[in-house]
Amino acid sequence: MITITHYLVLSAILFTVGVTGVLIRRNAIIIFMCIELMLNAVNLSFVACAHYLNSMQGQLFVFFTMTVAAAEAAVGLAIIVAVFRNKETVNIDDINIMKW
Amino acid sequence: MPILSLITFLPVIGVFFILSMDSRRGELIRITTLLVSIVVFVLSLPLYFNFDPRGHEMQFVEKLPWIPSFGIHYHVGIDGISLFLILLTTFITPIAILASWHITKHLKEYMIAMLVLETGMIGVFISLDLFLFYVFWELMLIPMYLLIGIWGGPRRIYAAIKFFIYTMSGSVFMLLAIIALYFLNHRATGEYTFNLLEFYRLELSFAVQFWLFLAFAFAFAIKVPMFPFHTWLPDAHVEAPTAGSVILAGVLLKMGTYGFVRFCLPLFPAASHVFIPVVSWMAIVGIIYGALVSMVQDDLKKLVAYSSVSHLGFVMLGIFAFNIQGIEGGITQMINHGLSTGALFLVVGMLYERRHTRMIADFGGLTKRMPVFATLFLIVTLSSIGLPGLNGFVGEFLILLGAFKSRILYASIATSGIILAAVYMLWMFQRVMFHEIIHEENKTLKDINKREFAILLPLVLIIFWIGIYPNSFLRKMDASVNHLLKQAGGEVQTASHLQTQNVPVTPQIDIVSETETAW
Amino acid sequence: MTPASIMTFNILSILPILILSGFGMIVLFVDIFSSRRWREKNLLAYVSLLGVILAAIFARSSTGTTLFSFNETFTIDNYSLFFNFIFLLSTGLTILISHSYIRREEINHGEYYALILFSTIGMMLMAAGADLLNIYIGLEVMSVSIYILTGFKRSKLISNEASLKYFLLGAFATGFLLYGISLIYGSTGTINLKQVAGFIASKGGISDPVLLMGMGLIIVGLGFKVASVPFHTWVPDVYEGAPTAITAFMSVGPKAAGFAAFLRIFMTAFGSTHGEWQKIISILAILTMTTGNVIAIAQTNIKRMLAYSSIAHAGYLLIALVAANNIGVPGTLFYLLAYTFMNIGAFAIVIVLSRKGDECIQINDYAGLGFKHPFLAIAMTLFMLSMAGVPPMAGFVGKFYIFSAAIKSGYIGLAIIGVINSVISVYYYLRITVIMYMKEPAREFTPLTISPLIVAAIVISMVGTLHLGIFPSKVMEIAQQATLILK
Amino acid sequence: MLNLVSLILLFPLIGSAINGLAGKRLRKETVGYLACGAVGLSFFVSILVFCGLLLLPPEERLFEKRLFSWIESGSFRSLAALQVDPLSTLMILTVSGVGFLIHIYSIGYMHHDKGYHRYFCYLNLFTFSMLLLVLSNNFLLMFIGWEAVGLCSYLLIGFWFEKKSASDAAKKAFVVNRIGDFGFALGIMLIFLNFHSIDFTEIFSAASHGNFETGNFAITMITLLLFMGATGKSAQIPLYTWLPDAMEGPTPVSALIHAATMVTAGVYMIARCNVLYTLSPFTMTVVASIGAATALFAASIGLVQNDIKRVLAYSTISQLGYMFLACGVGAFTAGVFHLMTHAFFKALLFLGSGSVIHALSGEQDMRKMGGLKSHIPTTYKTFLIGTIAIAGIPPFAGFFSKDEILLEALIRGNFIYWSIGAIAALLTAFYMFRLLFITFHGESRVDHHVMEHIHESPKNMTLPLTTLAGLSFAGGFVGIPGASAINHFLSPVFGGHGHAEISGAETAEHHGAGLPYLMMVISTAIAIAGIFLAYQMYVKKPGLPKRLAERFRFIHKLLLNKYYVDEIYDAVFVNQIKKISTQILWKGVDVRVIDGSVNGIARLVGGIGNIFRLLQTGYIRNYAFYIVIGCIFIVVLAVFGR
Repeated sequence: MITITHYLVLSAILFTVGVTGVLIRRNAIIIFMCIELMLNAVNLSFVACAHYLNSMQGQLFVFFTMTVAAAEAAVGLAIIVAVFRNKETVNIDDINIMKW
Repeated sequence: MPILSLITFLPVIGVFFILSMDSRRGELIRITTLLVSIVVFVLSLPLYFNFDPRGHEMQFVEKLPWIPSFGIHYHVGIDGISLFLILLTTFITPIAILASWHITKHLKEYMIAMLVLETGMIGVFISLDLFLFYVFWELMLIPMYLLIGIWGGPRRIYAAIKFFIYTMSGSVFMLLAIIALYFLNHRATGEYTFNLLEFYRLELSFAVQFWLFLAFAFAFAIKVPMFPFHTWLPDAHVEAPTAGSVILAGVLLKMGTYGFVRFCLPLFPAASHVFIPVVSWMAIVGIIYGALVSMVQDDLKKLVAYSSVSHLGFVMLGIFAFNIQGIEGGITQMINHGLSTGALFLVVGMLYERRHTRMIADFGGLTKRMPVFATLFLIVTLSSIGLPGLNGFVGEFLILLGAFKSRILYASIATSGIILAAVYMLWMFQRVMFHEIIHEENKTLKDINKREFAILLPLVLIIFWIGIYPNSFLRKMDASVNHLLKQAGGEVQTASHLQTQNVPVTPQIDIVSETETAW
Repeated sequence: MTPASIMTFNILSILPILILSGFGMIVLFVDIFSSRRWREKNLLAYVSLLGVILAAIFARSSTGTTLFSFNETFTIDNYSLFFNFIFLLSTGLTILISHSYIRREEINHGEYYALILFSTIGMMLMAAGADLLNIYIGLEVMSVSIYILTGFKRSKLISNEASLKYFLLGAFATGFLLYGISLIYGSTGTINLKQVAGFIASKGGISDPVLLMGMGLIIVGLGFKVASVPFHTWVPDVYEGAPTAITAFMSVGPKAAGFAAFLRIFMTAFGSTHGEWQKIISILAILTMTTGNVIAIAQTNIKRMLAYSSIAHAGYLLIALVAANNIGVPGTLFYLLAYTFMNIGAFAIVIVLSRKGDECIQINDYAGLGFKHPFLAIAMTLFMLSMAGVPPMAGFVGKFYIFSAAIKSGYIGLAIIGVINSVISVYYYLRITVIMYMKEPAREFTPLTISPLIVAAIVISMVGTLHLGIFPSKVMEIAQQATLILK
Repeated sequence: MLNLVSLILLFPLIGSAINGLAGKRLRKETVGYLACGAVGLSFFVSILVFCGLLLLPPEERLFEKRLFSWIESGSFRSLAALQVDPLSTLMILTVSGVGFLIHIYSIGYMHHDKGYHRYFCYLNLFTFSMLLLVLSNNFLLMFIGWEAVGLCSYLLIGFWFEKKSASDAAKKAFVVNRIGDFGFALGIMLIFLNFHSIDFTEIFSAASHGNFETGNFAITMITLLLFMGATGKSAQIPLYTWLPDAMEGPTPVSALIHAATMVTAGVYMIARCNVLYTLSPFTMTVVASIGAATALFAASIGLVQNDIKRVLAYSTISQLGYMFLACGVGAFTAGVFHLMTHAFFKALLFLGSGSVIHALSGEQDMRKMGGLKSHIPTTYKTFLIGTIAIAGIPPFAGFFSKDEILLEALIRGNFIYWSIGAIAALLTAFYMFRLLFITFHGESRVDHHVMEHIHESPKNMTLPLTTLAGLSFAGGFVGIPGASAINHFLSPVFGGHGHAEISGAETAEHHGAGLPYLMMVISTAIAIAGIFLAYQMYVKKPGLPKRLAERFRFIHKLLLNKYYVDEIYDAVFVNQIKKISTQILWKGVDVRVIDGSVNGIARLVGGIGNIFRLLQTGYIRNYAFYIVIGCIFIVVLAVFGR
C-alpha cells in the first residue's frame, strides 16, 4: 500500500534531481527546465499531503504554483532570448562579465 | 534663560549666517565667525560668575524630553569639573579662528567646520544624558576630520582617516556600555532613562563594573591619548592646520580625561580602584616615553604633540590618585595644558606662516630678529615645562603631591618627568631661537604683528593668572571634586578653610602612616 | 457541501493594491496611445506618481484598524501599513530618480513605470500576507516584474546578464521556499501562520524533523531575497548590471518586503520556538555583516560598493531579528525606513554623477566633487555618514535601536561583532568623503544636467535622514504600535 | 617697621617690569639708574627691617607677613607669606647689598652692550627671586624662588645667545638645576606627607617637640632629598658641572649669581632646616663628606686652569664645599658666616677679574696677561685684598670664617674632615696667588694692539671694588671667636646647636683651652705656605711650572680636563638617552610596533576583503552551488542543531 512517505520520498528525489540538474548543466534553458522540475516535485508533495490530510488547501496551492511557474517561464525565456540575441550563446559559463 | 543651550547652539546659528554669504567675500566671513565665537565666549562668562562653588549638584540644568519612548532627554548641566572645560573651549575657539586668518582655500567651509566643532565640544562637556553625550561625542569628530583632511599637510588623508577610525573604534564600545548601563538601570529601578545622575545611584556588581569600566576606559584612553593608543596624535597634529591642532590639543584631548572623571570614576568605583596600578603605570610610561620621544623629534609640531602625551600622562596620574589634590591638580592641569600647548601650536603656526617649514633645523637665532616673539615663546615654553609661578607648576605639583600621597613609587618616577620636560623644551627653544642665524631667509623675518600679538596676549595673561592666583579656579572645584571622591570612594578632604576633619572613606587607600613610608 | 459563499471581504483592505494595479493599467494604455511628444514630456512618470500618492492616502486612512479578509489570508494592520508606507515611499522616490535617468539611457518605455507599480503590489501582498500562500504569490509578483526591470537595457550585455542571473537564481531559491512551505503544510496541515502557531503550541514545541526542515528551507528562500550571506552572491552582479534606478529600487523595496515576510513568519508562526531558529539566524547575521563590510572595502565601483553595503545592512537587520524582543522588531522597521532614505538618496547622486551610458561609476571619478558641486557632495557625505552610523543621522539611531535590542536579550557577542563591523564600514564610507573633499579632481568636470525631480528626491531623502536622526521619537512610536499586532 | 618687608620684594619686581616692557624706549642712563635704584631701595628697606628686628628681644625675633593664600587644595595649603628672622635678614642684607654694588658695577661694564635694558631687567628679576627665596615662610614659596632663580641664571648665562657655547651652558645650568629640583620637590612632598603642612614654623616646631626620634627614616629621607636639591643649586659633587660652564655669562652675572647669592641658596636651605638635619646624623655625615670632597676636588682642578673666571668658578665650588662641611658637622653659624664673607671677597674677585677682562677688551686667558700691576693699579690693589682674604690671612674676613669652619670640623667632626679642609685651604691659597702673580706680576705677555688701549676701569666700576675690598677686610670682625656677634645674632634660629661659645666650653675640657688659638696659628701657617709656594713657582722660577707639568704629565692633563667628568656624563647619560629614545622608543616602539600593528590590522582587513572578493566568480553555477551549500548547512543545523 503506497503511504504518504512514498510520495514524499519521490518528491524529495525529484527535487534533488532538479537541484543537481541546475548545478551541472550549462545551457540556460536546461537549467530553467530543471527549476521547473523542482517546482513540479513540490506540486507532487503538495497534492500528496493534501490527499493525506484530506484538506483542499494543498490542491489549491498547486494551482497557484502552476500559474506562477507559467508566468516565470514566459519571462525567463524572454530574458534568455534577449541574452542570446546579444551574445549569441546561452552557455552560462560565457556569461561572467561581472565578477569580484 | 537657557544659557547652556544658547552657548551650544549659537555657533550653529552662526553657520546659517555664513552659509548665506557668498564665498568670495573672505573678510566678511572671517569677521562674522570671529564675532560669533566672541559672543559665545562672552555669554559663557556669566557661567563663571554666578556659579555657586558650595553646591556640588549640577547647575544651570535644562531638561527637555527628546525621545520619550526611549527615555532620552535633552538634559544638560555643569558642575565644578565641567565649568572650566567649557570656558576653555569658548576661550580657545576665537583665538583659533583669529589664528586662521591666512586660510584662503575654501574659507567658508573652514569656518563652518570650526563653528560646528565648537558646538560639538561644548555639547560634550555639558550633556548629562549619556545618549546626548554620545551624539555630541561623535558629532564633534566630523568637523575635526574635515579640518585635518581638507586643509591639512601632505599626509593629511592618512592622518584624517586614522584619527576618525581610531576614535570611532573606541567610542563604539562605549556605546555598547551605555546601552548595557541603560538596561541595568531599567532592571534596578524599572524606568527607562539615560540620565547620568540616576546611573550614579546604580549599585553594580564588580564583574559588571569591570567590563563596563574597560569599555568606557578604552574609548577615553584613545582620546586622552594614553600610552599605547597615542600614535594617532602626532600624525593628526603634524598634518592639521594651525587652528586645527590648537583646538585638537586645547580641547579635544581633554574629553578623554573629562570622560574618566565624569563617567569612569563615579560610575564604577570598585573597578576604578582595581585599575589604579594599570592606569598609573600607563600614565607614567606615557610621561617618560612622551618626553623621551619628543626630545629627539626634528619636527616642531611632532615634538609638541608628544609633549602633550607626556602632559596628559600627568593628568591621568593625578586623576587616579583618588585624592582631592590629585584630581584638582588633574583638572587644573587639563586647563593649563589647553592653554600652554594651544599657545605652543600658535607659535609654531606663526613660524610656519613665515618660513613654511616645521623642521627645527631650518630655524636658529630668531631672537635677534623677533625679540617680542621670543619673549612670548619663552613664557609659553616655561609654562609648559611647569616653572613655578606659571600655570603649569600649580597643576603638576598638585598632581605629583596627590600621586605621592596614594603611592610614593608612582610619584617619584613621574617627577623625573619634570626634568625631561625641561630638557626637550629648552633644547628645542635653544635650537630655534638662540645661536646665530645660519639660514638666509631667517635674516629677513618680521616680528609678530598686531593680530598675532592679540592671539598670544590673552593666553599669556591667563598663564600668569593661574600661576599666581590659582585659587580663583581651585575654589570652584572643591565641592564637585569632593562629591566625586565620595562617589568614587577616594580619600575625601574638604578644603582647609571649610576643614572639618579628614574623612577617610572605605575602601581605604593605604595612606602613609605618620612615620613609616611605603617605598 | 455548503454552498461556496463568497467570502466577505472589506474593499478598504485592498484598496491601495487596486489603485496601484489600476494605475499600472492606465500607464500601459496611455503609453500605447501617447504620441512621441507626450512621451518626451514624460507624462507617464507623473501619472504613476499620482497613483502612488493616491494609494498612500487611502492606505493612511485605514491605520489603527486590524482587518482580516479573504478568509484570514490577508491582514491589514499597523504592521502591514507601516511596510506599505515604506514600499510606496521607495516607489515614489524611484519614479522621481528614474524619470530623467531612463530618458538619458534611451529606455524610456511606458512599461517601466507599470512594472514598478506591479512590483510594489507584489511587496504589499507579501507584507500583508497572513498565510504562506499569499506571501509566496506576493514574492513571485514582485520578483517577476523586477527580473524584467533588471534586464530593461536590452542593448547592454551587462543588463541582460544581470537579469539572467537574477532570474535563474531567484527561481532556484523560490523552489526551496516552496519546498519548505510544502513540508510545513505536510507536517502541520495548514499554511495559515496563526494555525501553524496553534499547532506548534498544541504540540508543545517543534519535535517533528519535517517541520524543522520546512522552517530551514523557508529561511533559505527568504534569505536569498534578503541577501543574507550564503545566498548573497547574486546581489553585487545584479546591482551593478541593472539600470541604477532599478538597483536603487531593488536595494530597498524587495529587501524590506523580504524582512516583512521574515518577521511575519518567524514572529507569528515560529514565535514561541525562538530557540530553534535563533542560532541559525545569528550565524547568518555574523556572516552577512562581516562579508558585506569586508568585501566592500576592496571595491572600486561605487554601485558594487553600495551593493556590498546593502548586504552589510541586511546583516545588522538580522541581528534585530535574532533579538526579536519588543525593541528588536520595531527597530527593524525603523532601520528599514532609515535605510530607504539613505540608500535611495545615495543612488540618486550616483545617477546624477554617472553621466550618459553609466561610465563615471568608479569611486575615483568622485575626486574633487566636494567643491565643484557642493550640494551633491554634502548630500552624499550625509548619506555616507548616516550609513556608517555616525550620530545626528538616521543610520545611527537605527543601529542604536538594533544594538539595544541585541543587548537587551543578552546577545552581547553579536552586538560587539556588529559594532566592530560598523567601525570597518566607517572606512569605506569615509573613503568616499575623502575622495570627494580631499583629492584634486582627476579630469575636467563636464557640466551635469540635473532634473528638478531628482533634486526633489535627494532633498526628500536628506530631510528624511536628518529628521529620523534628530527627532525619531514619533516614527519609533508608530513602529512600536505596529509590532504589538505581531505577538 | 617690619611689615615693610614686602617692599623689599616689590622694588626689584617693579624695576624689572619697567625695564623689561619699556626698556627699549628709555635712555641707557635711566635704565641703569632705575635698576640700581630699585635694588638700592630694597637694600635700604632691608637695613630698616634689620634694625627693626634688633629692637625685638632675641627670643621673639620672628615676624610673619601674610600676603594672600596661593594654593589651597584639600588639607594642602601654601600661603604667599614672608618670614623675617635673623637668618633671613642676614641673607637679604647680603643679597641686596652685594647685588646693589654689582648693579652699579654693571652700568659701567655693560655700557656698550646693545641688550642693555634686557640685562638689567633679568638682573632685577634675579634679585627679586633670590629675595623671595630667602624671605618665604613655606617650602613651596621657597621652591618658586628656587626655580625662578634657576630661570634667571638660565637667561643671564645665555645672555649673549648668539654664542652657541653660552646657550648650551645656559641649558645645561637649567637642566642640572632641574635635576636637583627633582629631589627638592620629592622632599617637599615627603614633608607634607609626614607633617601635613609645609610652613617652616609648623614643621620645625613639630620636629623639635620630639615626636620624631633622631635617625628616623622619614626625616633622613626628607633631609637627603632636600640635600639633593641643594647639591643641584650649590654645585656640589655630582651636580657641579654646570657652574664652570656658567662663566659664559657676563662677569657681573657670574659675580652676583655664581659667587655671592644663588649658589649659596643651597647652604641657606640647609641652614633653614637645621632642625631636621640635626635629627638625622646619617644625612649630616653625607653633607659633611660631600662638602669636604667637593672642597678638595674643586681646589685640585683650580690649580691648573688657565681661564681666569674658570679658576674663580672652581674656587667658588670649593668654598661652597667648606660651607657644606660646616653645616655637615653641625656648625650652621660658621657655615652662614663663611657664606657672608665669601659673598664679599668672591664678588670682589669676580668684579676684579671683570675689570681685568674689560681692560684687556675681552681677553680671559691668563697666559696672554701678565704685568698689569702698573696699568690697572686700583683693580690690582682691590684684587690683592680679595686674594689675601680668600687665602685666609688674618685679620681678613676669609681667615675668621674659614678658621671657624676648620675648628668646628675638628671639634665636632673628626680629624679627616679637618685634614681635607686644611689641604684644600693650602691649595686655595696656592691657586689664588698663582692667579694673582700670573695676571698682575711678571713680564707682560699681552699682545701689542690690545696693549695700546689698555685702560683703568671707569669710576662706577672701581667704586664697588673698593667698597667690597673694605667689606672683605672688615667683614671678619663680625665673627671674631669668643665675642662673635653673628653667633649671638643667629642663635635663636639655630636653637643653640651652632653656638660657638658652648663648643668653646666643650673643647676646653676635651682638648685644652688653647685649642682655638692653636688652630688659628696653624691655618695662618697653611695660608702663608700656600702663598710662598705660589711665589716660588710663578715669580722666582717661572720655568718651574712647565718642568713640573712635564714630569707629572698624566696628573696635569687629568686636572686640566677637569677629570673628564663632563665627557663621562655625556657618554653615560646624555648620548645614551638620545640614542635610546631615537632608535628604540621613537623608531622602534612608536613607528614599528604600535603604528605597525595598527596599519597591519587595516591591511589585514583589506587583504581578507580581497580574498573574499574572489568568491564572487561571476559564474551562475558557483552561485547556485553556494545556495545549495547554504541550504544544506541550514537544514542540518535546524534539524540536528538543537
